[in-house]
Amino acid sequence: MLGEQIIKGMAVTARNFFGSYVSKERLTTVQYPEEHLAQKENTRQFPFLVYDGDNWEKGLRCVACQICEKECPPKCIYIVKSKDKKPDYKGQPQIYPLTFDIDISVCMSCQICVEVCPFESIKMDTKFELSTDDRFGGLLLTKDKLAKPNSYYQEMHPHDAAESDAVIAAEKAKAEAKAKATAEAKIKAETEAKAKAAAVAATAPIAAPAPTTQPPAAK
Amino acid sequence: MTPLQACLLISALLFAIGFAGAVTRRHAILVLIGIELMLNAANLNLIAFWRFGPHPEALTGFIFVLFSMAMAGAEAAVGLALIIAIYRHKKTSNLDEVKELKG
Amino acid sequence: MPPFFIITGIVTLLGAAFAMSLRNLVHCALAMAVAFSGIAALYLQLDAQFVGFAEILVYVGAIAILIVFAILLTRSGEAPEKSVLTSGWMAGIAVSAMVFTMLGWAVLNSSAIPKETPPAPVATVKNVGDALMTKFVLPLEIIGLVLTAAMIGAVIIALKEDSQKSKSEDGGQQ
Amino acid sequence: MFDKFDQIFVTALHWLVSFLPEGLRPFVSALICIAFVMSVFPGVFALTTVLERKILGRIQNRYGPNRVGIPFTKIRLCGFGQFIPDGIKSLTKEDIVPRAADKVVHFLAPVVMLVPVLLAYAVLPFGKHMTITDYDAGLLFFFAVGGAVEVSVFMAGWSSRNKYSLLGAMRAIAQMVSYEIPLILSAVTVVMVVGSLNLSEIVKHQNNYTFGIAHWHVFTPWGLVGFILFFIASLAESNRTPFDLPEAESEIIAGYFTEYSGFKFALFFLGEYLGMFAIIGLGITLFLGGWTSPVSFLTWIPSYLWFLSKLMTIVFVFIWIRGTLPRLRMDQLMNFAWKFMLPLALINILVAGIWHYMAADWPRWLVCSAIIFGAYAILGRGLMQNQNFGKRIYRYAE
Repeated sequence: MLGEQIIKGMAVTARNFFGSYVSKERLTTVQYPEEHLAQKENTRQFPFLVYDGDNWEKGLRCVACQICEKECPPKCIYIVKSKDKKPDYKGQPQIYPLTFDIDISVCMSCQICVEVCPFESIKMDTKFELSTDDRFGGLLLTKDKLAKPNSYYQEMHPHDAAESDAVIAAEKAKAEAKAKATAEAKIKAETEAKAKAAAVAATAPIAAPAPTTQPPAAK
Repeated sequence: MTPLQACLLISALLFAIGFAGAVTRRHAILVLIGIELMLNAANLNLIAFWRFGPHPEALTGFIFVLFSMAMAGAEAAVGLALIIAIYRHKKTSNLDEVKELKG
Repeated sequence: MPPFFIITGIVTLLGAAFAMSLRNLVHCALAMAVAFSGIAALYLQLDAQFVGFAEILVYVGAIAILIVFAILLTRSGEAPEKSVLTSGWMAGIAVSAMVFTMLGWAVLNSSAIPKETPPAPVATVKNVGDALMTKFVLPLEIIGLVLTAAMIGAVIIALKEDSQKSKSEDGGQQ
Repeated sequence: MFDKFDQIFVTALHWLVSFLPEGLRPFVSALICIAFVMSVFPGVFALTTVLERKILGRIQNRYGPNRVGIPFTKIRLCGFGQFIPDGIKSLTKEDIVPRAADKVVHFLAPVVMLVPVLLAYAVLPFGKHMTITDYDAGLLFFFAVGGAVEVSVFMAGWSSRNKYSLLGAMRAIAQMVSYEIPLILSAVTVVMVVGSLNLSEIVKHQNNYTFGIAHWHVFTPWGLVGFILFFIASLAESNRTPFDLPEAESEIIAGYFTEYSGFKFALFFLGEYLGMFAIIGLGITLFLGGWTSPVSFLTWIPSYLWFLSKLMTIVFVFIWIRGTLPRLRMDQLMNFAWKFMLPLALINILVAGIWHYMAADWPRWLVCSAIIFGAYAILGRGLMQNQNFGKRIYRYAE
């Protein structure tokens, strides 16, 4: 009969219409500014700089090696190296960035800077509500805006942060081990030298007073 | 001037305009429009005489106009069908070029 | 003579004049619609509302549209380059001017024109319907017949020749 | 008490006019009526644009607009303030006229569209004693001015010098002319039974109650069929889905108003919706009892509220249909008008005659229903059988 299918179709749409008022599952739309979907762990938006400790200026991991600046496809990173050196987390004196700017109106979120950074210093942020009414200054993130603590990173991307922490810890351990080894070697050399000296001293009539205080310091 | 005379003058002028157009224009559709205008002039006359005449309650002029409108509709339908048929046949609707009986 | 009557009359006549003198056919048809609307307004002022609305329904709603369709179907929507007037247009204008002078003279000088305006007659739909169904029932039937015949005729004339015939014509041309 | 509330607008008008000298009264009261129509129905239009988007959204399991409320506040009004920015946007947009366009006709088309549409409101009875001109042949007036809309559609389509516009205009005119016939024929049944073309008279005829239920025409066999035919034809007349071929976005951009922008587009939009309300109002008046209440114990609700609620209900059904049915093809459209609706409307006229002359008893219900159902089944079967699913044969105009 003519019109039968029309009525069936109308029934379907009516069910949708009234159903959307009763069941919340039908309405898949998220009312965005008020409601937010939980972010996936792999969300990545724009880069930021990680720092350790409480002071962002001191703890910044970046050493201004400029690899990211060179690798950045849209060239949105701008770095000015410092002339002097500051000790990094390993205690080594390193160059640090005087200026570190990322123009996120140019950034294409490719994450290459993160991939190439040898110091676990630049990472991807998940913040995306970055709109501003100042389209030149407002989208140019400077060092102070980019710097975020490691704890923030750990909270945001726990897995990646753990990995990066492990790398850093390994580096640190390696560096410490190296330092220790060098220190030990130094001590060894020193003790050897001292032993030699002692031996020399034993043979010599004058004894050195220093070797008595040496062992606790070496430990 | 009485209202009746005004109506009649308007209708006379309308008739003259329609007549001039029907006689002078080349395009067949315009000739038809001219004829429609002339018909309307006649209708206006009829209505004017019905309104200002002695026996309006008889509705003679009124009904005459209704019939004449129906005729105009029929005429327009047939006329335009003819024009389209001629256009299809001769690829023109210019009356100067449609004077041969040989198809 | 109410001023509104004069204005409608002038609009009607201007519409008619434009319908007959513009170069572009579509403009002519639209001007014709204006003229018909003006005539409908004149009917309304002559207390013939039914006829006035029938005029709009038939002429503006149907015939104007029909003419516009015919214009587009005959590809005459653009203004022609050649002259739009026939060769003997001077004579045509002269004859129509003569017609108008004669009619106007007759209208203005006739003794048959009643001097006083009678009261407005009542032409309700009911009266018209009664008249159509009693006194004028035969003309009504005939009009119905004529309309049917005209419709069938128009369809037959405008109908494309059947495919066999056109095929043989094509063959003949080749 | 309720009666006073019902007549509040009429009394207000009389009160306002009573301060004026005798000669000015008709003129001023006409002006007030025009202002009433010009303010109420565009308001309903504004509401409908939001409502349409919201209902369509809900049908598709979305929210639809729900943000814009009162500006500079946090009040959202469920998004019903949306029409204000929409209106400001469309009124302040640049008005672009194509270089090749026929400037005068292009300019006049929206105006010519809006004038007959607004004129049509002159004869609609919005409430008890609330008809602006209670004219003797109101129905004829309505159809006459409705016919003038086609001219404006052609003007818009032709003057734009755009093939999409012209195609849209040609489709629109063909559709309007075809569907005007079932529209008028379905209205003829009411005229036959009531015996008047006066719309107030038609409403008065339906304002009787037996067993507390109103004598609406839709509650009779011929009235039901007439109403359905009228409803479908009015869908087509107002170019609504599934008959929105004239402005099929996916085929011809926006039909005859492709080349319109800014204020002129807004006028077309307004004209289209006002035309839809007018034709719905006519359908309500003819078949759904106009401003009368369906049951006798609800007669205390003001008549204009009944009219408005019926109007909004039918608008809702229009939107519901828009959310359900896909667009028809041109040949399906024409087939439906000429092969199904026209014969059914003619049979319906016959049925209305039988209904009028048979005794008011159960046999007339039986006979009329049987005729209509038989005709419906046969015509429907014919329409379904004639569907040609094979390759289409195209015929071009030469």
